[in-house]
Amino acid sequence: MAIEMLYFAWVRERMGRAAETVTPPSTVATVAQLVDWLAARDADSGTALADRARLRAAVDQAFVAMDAPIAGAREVALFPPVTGG
Amino acid sequence: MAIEMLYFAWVRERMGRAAETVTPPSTVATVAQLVDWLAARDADSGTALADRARLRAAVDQAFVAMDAPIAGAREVALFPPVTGG
Amino acid sequence: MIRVVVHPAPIAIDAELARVEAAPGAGAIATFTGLVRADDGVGTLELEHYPGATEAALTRLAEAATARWSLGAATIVHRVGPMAPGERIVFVATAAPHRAAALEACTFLIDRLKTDAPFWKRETRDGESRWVEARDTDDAAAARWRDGA
Amino acid sequence: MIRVVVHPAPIAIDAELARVEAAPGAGAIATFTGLVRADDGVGTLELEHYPGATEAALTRLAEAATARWSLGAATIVHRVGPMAPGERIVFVATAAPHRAAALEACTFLIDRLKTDAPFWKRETRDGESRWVEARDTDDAAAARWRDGA
Repeated sequence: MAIEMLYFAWVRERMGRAAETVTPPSTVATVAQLVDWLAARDADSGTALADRARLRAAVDQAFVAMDAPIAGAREVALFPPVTGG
Repeated sequence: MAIEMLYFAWVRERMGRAAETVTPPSTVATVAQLVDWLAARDADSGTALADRARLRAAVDQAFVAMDAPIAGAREVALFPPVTGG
Repeated sequence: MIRVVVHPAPIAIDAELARVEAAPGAGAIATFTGLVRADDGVGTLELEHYPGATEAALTRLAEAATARWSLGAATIVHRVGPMAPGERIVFVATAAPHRAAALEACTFLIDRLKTDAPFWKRETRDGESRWVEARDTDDAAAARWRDGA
Repeated sequence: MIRVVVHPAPIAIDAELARVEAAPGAGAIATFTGLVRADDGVGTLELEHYPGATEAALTRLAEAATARWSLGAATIVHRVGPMAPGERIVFVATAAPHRAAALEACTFLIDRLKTDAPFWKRETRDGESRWVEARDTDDAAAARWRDGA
């Protein structure tokens, strides 16, 4: 199923894009697996997503842990820890 | 020695004056004794100062307890608990 | 930068905030504003104070907060005289490099002001005028800042 | 009365305060303002956010604070895009009948905003541009509001 990926801050810069539509295989069930799958696509994505400890995620605009399921997700965002305020 | 008395809020209203200069005898050594002496002067002062539990005092503009000494004081203020802010 | 004002004129927050925001190192500004509540039957409020002693007490509080939280600015503006529902009675503002210091110092100032500064409120409610009684909760709030708490 | 604004325009505190002060039952107003600090070598700051999700996160925080402290008003205004030293990044205001609720709710909102709302700061310092790192102290400050603490 197609997922709209969004990237913010240095994730966006390192990915070289702010958004993309991806269609991972059905074996990709969690956010962490989605990150692994994206990182394995090409060297640039692999480098951009290498620092897993500093990656955070939202599924359909709700902050989630990396082991959260993505079944039925329409939008997944990846970004660094937030620094607003 | 002459002391400038100041009264605020309902103490002022009940005393019927905002300020007065008094010269208590040297046996009056604390704020509490000063209040007793003032209250004994006349019936109006006695009524005005009757509610001792709700009286507060300042000596030379510093908040003090009722057993504080008044030796050398130039200004003594009597008032209810404060209610600002 | 300490600023203490006790005055019968309406409190202009704009100008006060601009001063506080201009303090050296100001990254965080906390403010507290007390209003005459408009909805509980109070017609007018009148604030009496102890001229001289009030300003001195507020200055001591601002100095204590500045020392304890390394503030860049501490401002206390307190209105006196008659005022109407919805109007501002008191405005407190603090500036610090970081938010915890600004927010804690602001809370300290308004808590301690309630018990340590000689002001007295008289309110007209349902046509009757009376002096407002002190609240035990104010003593409790002020007490938690003592003895280095 | 909840108001959430995420916008590139400078934050006009005046108009925001007037709204909060007009809330029903407002006797106490607390505010927090975050500024781009002018004195530590930061040239410009740029705020990125997650459109839609940011506003939703701030609205959830304002709703939580309103329920927990029975607020008459909760306002969060956050600037995004480029800004200069001394300018306001964020403004939070709360209105309640009494001061403890207003002050606590204001602290809650800015603490939780720091960890729960998707904003990212990029600053230019001494000519070099970099993304600001999250601070552990922000996680600690936000954590103390969880589980009914």
